[in-house]
Amino acid sequence: MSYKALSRNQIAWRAAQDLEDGMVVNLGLGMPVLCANYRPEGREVLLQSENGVLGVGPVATPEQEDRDLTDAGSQLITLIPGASIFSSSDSFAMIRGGHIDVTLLGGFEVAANGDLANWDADMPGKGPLIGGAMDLAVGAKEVRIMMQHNTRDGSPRLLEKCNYKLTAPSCVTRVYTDLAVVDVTADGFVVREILDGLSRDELQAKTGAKLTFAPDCGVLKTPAV
Amino acid sequence: MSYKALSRNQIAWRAAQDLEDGMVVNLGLGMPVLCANYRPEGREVLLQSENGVLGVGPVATPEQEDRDLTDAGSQLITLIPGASIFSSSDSFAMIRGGHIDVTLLGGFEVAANGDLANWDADMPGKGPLIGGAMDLAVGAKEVRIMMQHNTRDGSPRLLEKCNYKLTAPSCVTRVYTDLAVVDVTADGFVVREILDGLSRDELQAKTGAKLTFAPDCGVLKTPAV
Amino acid sequence: MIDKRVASIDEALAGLGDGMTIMFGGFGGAGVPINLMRALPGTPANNLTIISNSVRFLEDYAHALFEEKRVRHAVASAARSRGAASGISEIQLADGTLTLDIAPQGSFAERIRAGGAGIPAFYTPTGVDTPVVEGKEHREFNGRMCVLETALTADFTLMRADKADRYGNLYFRGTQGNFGRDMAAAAKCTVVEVREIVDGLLPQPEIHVPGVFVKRIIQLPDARDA
Amino acid sequence: MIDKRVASIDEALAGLGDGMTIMFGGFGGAGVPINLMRALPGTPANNLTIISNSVRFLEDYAHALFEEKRVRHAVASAARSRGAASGISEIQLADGTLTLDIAPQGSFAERIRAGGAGIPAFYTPTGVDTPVVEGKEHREFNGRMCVLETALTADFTLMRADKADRYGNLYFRGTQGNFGRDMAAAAKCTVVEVREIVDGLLPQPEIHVPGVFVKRIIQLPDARDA
Repeated sequence: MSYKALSRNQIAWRAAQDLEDGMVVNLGLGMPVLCANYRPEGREVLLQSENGVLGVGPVATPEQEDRDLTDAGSQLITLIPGASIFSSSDSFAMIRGGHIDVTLLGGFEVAANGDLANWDADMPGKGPLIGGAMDLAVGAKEVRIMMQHNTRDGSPRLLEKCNYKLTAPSCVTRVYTDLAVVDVTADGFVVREILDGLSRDELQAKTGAKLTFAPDCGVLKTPAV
Repeated sequence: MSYKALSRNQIAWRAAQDLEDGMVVNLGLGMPVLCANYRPEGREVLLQSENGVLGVGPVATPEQEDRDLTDAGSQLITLIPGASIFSSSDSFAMIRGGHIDVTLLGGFEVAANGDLANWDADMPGKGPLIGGAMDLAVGAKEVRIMMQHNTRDGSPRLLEKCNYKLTAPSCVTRVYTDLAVVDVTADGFVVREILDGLSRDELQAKTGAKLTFAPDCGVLKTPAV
Repeated sequence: MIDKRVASIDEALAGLGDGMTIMFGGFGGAGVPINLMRALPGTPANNLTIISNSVRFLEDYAHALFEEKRVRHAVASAARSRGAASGISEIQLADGTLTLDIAPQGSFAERIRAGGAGIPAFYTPTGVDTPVVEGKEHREFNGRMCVLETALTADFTLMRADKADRYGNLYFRGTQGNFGRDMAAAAKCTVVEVREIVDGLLPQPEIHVPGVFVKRIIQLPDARDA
Repeated sequence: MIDKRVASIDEALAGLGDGMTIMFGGFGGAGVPINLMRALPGTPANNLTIISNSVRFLEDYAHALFEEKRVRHAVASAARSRGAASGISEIQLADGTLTLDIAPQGSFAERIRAGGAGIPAFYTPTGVDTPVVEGKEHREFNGRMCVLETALTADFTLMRADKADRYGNLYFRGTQGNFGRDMAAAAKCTVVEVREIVDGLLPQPEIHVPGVFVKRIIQLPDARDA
């Protein structure tokens, strides 16, 4: 059998399906912000941005662009009705204080105990960049990670123990990759969904820690997005 | 010689004369709030109230009364143009953070080293009331006290050491009484102004700590207020 | 759809039970949730901890809670009843029915902000050399002695605002915000009585408290008019 | 009469000198004091500590400060230059010309708020088990390990807002407020460039930062238009 790994947009679509009506969600830079485009119809999901916005709307069209209204990724944004604006310290009070239901973040590595590494990839000659990742990883009620299952050279990113410097310990609850949806449980990684055409053994071979497969392990959808 | 001690309004008038143009001032309950009525013409003195107002205006007339706009003494107030409103935590951040130039507070006792006691008079059967006094005493750049020179039974309130529980240590810079204006200096109490008709010996006799008289010690004014 | 509106006081206070901690907004009559306070004695709530800048508000509007000895602990910056005679909370403080954590008002407000902000503790210079911080950990920073104060959180916050929308966004008139702004974030279940629940959603410049901090809103007339 | 208006950038930056600490507001292009940053190399300021969420802003708008090795220490949550190659601040970090206190963005923001609020230090769970809090004091609260973070203050804050009045009251458009709101209170001399200094005084609902925190305001066009 053969398989086709999910695109970035397909991973974003999948992650977005788990955002429930009424949730307050912070989307990290990169793949996570794509989720905003795939929120299921009929659900009100409020997007928080750590520079001080609750209720981020679609990216601004050229006519709507306002250079004084941005998100944490410096995109020019719009506000939805009911949106509010506040200071950085108030924004992180909201994050650290446990008021964000879910944060979706990019990841370099996730360990079987939920450890997350997503801030420092040891790029030679480049300075460190933490941003809001550590506060989000510590403060959000759920931390869900979106990343390629493997690095460009094929090394696993789901590991027994992270190699890179940690962002926060034991925080990740779910990982969306281009191959699977994997929960982090007290018993380690549990696969909830796997790509059609990819065998369990193949997925295990691409993973750096033991995988358990949920009794109701399903097929990872591949929507045309 | 005979003398007539200042009225509460006269003490307030005297204290108000020392409020300079541009100062941000917090007025405590009781005598201090009377100072608002005697701010010298032509000076802009901004009044802060610890329930979250900067720019407190005159007490509301019956037509202006708004039960949702009060000061820390629960008086119904007005706002001056340029006034702002904020939360209690922000208000005390302003106070504790050293952004208030002067606080004028009532006092039970002041010691020669600047210790202040003004919150707990050990009233039998009555519970404690701290309010904002401790934060103001610690946070304002200058703490000035307004009080009768003596208790009803004639005991001194300016002392070597406070008898009542302290509000804050070494914080008072000046005391306005019905008999004198007294600075607290590194050398203890220094009298700046004394009531006409009251001798230095008489004032010392009414005081529980050694008084020094400033070389330019003047006459305490008795305006018709 | 996000809809935090509730139709009855029973619904607004549902879940309020034994051993809980409740915060109360309000200062000087502004932002005091009088309707909700009056309804408290009718709930099964017992063995309560109350966090209110002044204990007196509770005496004024929920006197039966004291009569029935249902308040066991208070955190406040003021615990003085009206008038020269002892009030019921003062009597209960004296006889040990009620215990008290008295704090300078700024430390009180900051402890609540910390509770909502995920800050478990902070140092402040306020209170040093006074009996109110006796037994608290002391530590010097930059030559100034400070004390360690810990965060306050609650099961419920009860407060009043002027307007709200179905998201729970709040708008305050005048000085209604005071302690409530921070208390909204510090409780698991924040219930807000408002003069008006608006149609649609509040415009951004009018939102003083983002709805994320609020669980239930109820439209109730100003109890001071009654 | 209170009048915080100044007419020239020289006047706005007067007193900025050797060994000082400067905070910079701004995030994602909003609230960045580009005009004031560009003028910094022309002041005698040397041996500087900069407090800015991203060091890159300073590279973008005051590059000469790095070329002339006038920045010795930075506090930031991001110290990554544009592009794949090393930027000048990255080179100076590597060779020790520049030292860095890197903090999670929430701890960075809270340290600034604490600085303006008279809170010398606080505990936070953020950063525990990561190298960025190595050497910091650890302590458990309610079963959760936390680290002690200390307040940040400065000699100057430079920031941009949309409108101001002669009292120094500030109004922000959109997300201009970000770090500036707290930085205004954390510096001895806060200088704000604004699009418009209004006639008269700002109405209360438009005041996002009370003037008490601001020392100087200067009307300057949006440097992004240049």
